Formats: sequence, C-alpha cells, structure tokens
Amino acid sequence: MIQLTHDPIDFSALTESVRSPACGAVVLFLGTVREMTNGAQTLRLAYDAYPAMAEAKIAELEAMARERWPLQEVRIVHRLGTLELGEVSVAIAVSSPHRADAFDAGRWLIDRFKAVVPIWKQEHWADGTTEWVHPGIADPPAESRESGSPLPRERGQG
Amino acid sequence: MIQLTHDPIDFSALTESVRSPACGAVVLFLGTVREMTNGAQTLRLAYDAYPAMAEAKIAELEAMARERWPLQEVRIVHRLGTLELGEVSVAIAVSSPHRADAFDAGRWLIDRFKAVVPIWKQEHWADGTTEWVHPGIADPPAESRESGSPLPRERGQG
Amino acid sequence: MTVTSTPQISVSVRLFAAARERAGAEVVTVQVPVNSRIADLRIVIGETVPSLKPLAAHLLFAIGTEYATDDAPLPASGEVVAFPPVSGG
Amino acid sequence: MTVTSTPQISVSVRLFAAARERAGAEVVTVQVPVNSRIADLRIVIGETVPSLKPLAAHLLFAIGTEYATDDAPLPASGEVVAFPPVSGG
Repeated sequence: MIQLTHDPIDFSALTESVRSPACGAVVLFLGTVREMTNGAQTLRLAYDAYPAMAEAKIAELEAMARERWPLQEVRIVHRLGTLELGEVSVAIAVSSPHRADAFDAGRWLIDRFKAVVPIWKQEHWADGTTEWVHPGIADPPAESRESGSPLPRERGQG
Repeated sequence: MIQLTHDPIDFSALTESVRSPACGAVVLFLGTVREMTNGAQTLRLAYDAYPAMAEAKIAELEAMARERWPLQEVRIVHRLGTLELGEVSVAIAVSSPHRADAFDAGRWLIDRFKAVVPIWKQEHWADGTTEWVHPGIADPPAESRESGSPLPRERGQG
Repeated sequence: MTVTSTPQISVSVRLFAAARERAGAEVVTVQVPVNSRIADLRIVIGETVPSLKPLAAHLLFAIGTEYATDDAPLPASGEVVAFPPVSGG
Repeated sequence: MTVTSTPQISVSVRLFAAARERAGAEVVTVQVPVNSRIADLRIVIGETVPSLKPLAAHLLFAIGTEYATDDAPLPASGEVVAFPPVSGG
C-alpha cells in the first residue's frame, strides 16, 4: 500500500480499511499541522523524505509492532510536500481484538516513527522565514530568533 | 451534539470535527463488534441504555478529561440497538496540541466510559441464545455454557 | 387490639438490562420502612422480587441521573433506578 | 623525490533537509583514506564542506536504506547517505 504520498491523506478510508469482525478496537492517530509552536506562528509546513529508506523503516516498524501486539491490521501513511494549517501530515490506524493493545501499538508506532523514519519538516514561519526542524540540534524557534546564532537561520526553498 | 444514536456512527465526520489548526494531534478510538469472545461466537450485539443518565455521565467524563488534559475538541458517541459484526458501537475523538495528551485522554475516556456510563450489551450467540453482559457478576460465556448455574442463562428479547 | 408496625413508604424502582429482563417489568414497586437507605432497598428488592435475588448484591443504584451509594437516603420522590454493572463501549 | 601518501577513495554522500540546503547540493563527493569508517567520513565532511561543519557531529548516516553507526566501514559502492535528525510525523 502507499506509505508516502503528496496527496491529502484519506484517513476515513484508512480507518475503514483496518476494521474487522476479528477486532473490538480501532485506534487512529492523526498528526496535523499546528499553527503555534512555542509562541511562533507557522503559515505552513513542507515535508521532505528519503523515500526508499522511509518506506523500509515504516515496514520495519509495522513488523516490530506486530511482534509485540496482536494486531489485525496496521496502516501508516505520511504526506510529503507543502501542507497548510490543520492538514494531516501522518495517519496511523491499527486494529486489535482488545483496546489496550490498539492504544499501546498506535502510540509506540508514532513515537518510533518520529525517531527513525527519514522525513523532515520545514517550518514556514509567519515572519516569512523558513527553518528545517532537526530535533536535538537546537530549539529551532528560539534559535531562529537570535542573531549571531552558531547555526545561522535556514532559508527556505520557497 | 448527539451522544447516543440508533444510526450507524459517522466516525469520519466525527474525526473531521475535532481537527483544528490549534492541534498537532487527533486520536480516534472505535469500539467495534467482535465475533469471538473467549472462544464463543457472536452473531450480533444489542445495546440498551438509561439515556438521560448516560448522556449526563458522558458530559461529566468530557468535563473531567478537559480538566486533566489540554484538549481542543472532544466527541463521544455511542450507538444503541442491534449491531452486526464489525460495526462501530462507540467512537471517541479528541484533539490536542501534543500527541501524548490526545492518547492519554482518549484512553482514559474509553476506560471510564466502560466503567460508569449506564449502557449494557447483550450478546446474541451463534447457538441462538442471548446473554446480558454484566462485568464482575460472572464470566458470561463460560457460565452460559454450564447447566445448573446459580444465574440461569438469560433469554433474549429477539 | 392494634398491631403497631413501622410506617412504610412505596418506592418505584426502574430497572435496566438483565434486571429488567429477570423481573419481567420495567418498574417494580416495593415497600420499605420510612428513613430507609439504598442498602435497605437492596435487601428488600431481593426479598420482594425473587428473580432479582441473585443480582441484588451487584445492583448499582441511581437517583435521577446520579449514582447513589448504599448509605444514601431514599429520595422524597420515591423513585430510584437500579441496574447491573454496565457494559457499554 | 616522491611524496608517499595514504591511498584515498572517493565517497559520494547524498544529503537531505538542512544538510542539503547548507551544502547547496544533493550529493557531495569527498576523499577519505581507504579502510575509513563512518566516524572518519563524519570528520572529513565537516572539513571538506565548511557549511556542514556545524551539523557534522549531529549527522545520521545510512548505507542504502539502513542506518550505519560510526564504527561501520564505508561500503564498497562508495555511496553513503547523510542527514540531520528526522522530524516527520
């Protein structure tokens, strides 16, 4: 199935596709584009990826989740390109006979996704600047507002 | 909004309605009618409620969740009447700036819902019998298959 | 000669799920001594409606739309709700 | 007179996100001594491409579609992927 897409994510179809009479529980997680981050206003986000590795890592995460929890269906989709405020960047849907497993697996999947899948977010701030988000390197919004920062503010592609 | 309904739950509209540019996370939980429970096969379920109290308790749960977590939107809907295998009995959708709060709140809401909201499930087993599910009174499927049980097997309304 | 007895009041108990099915009625009316509490009603229900006896210890009670614990006094309305443990979701 | 030097190999490093933007290129090619490991490449990248120096300590490396740790030998293909910490989701 498609794991990376430039089109809007059809989370309804995704949720529908994991439902099963074998299951008592479905958990859907949506990541959406938030306007405010630590007081800084976002206009939109751009997502870039290393697609082959991202798809391989997503497949690995699904396999690991299936080893840890009795999951019936697992669907993971991430969107790339430019996303407006409120749009869905990532959708993870899982189904399981019992709800504890569905919640645990859904949460583990998004946590691990954000740690290992090679996808990057570029903030397009309301002040007209852009900035790649790279956790652990710096606190991006704060740094971007300082002058003389050791990591000069990134300039966007558009 | 409608919290109890005899119609199929439109979980897509429910999810859509909690999305917000103020939020980075949406969690949707669906309870669905599972075919097998401890080896016993279900044909369908019937749900009954004490509607006024159920709605009051659902409103209370929403208010308590909003005190505990910074939630933007909360939607809780439970279906009543007869449900076929795989159909959605309950849908809980929450949105929050950050995902940990959305997961914690979603899980807390369904756990508390199942403990305090006056709604009851009646199993319609594949062997033609029916049985109200009342947690803590007995292990329903096991007991229902014994003769001479102190709680004689319930007979269904249809 | 007059037999003195504790004054009784009539309480309507609205039932749900297995309790309603066992009783064969949506509402049962029982007599309890004045100043009774929910705990007293629980016992009386089991004695008055034998089909509810196996459930009586497990029944949950509500007054209006609020749960009522065993130490709660019976309401002036004389209307109480009783049901077995919930199983929605 | 001949100057002896360690034999060098050429490594193509494919970049993403801030690393690509800083380098101004999707791929940079650097020379490293034979038998180098990822840790050596990390140092050479920072020295060869000054705009990547502030990122070098934070770069993640991959060979093909698998993460490669600092102790991993450079691949025979001479192709490596490098990017800053991921931020999808």
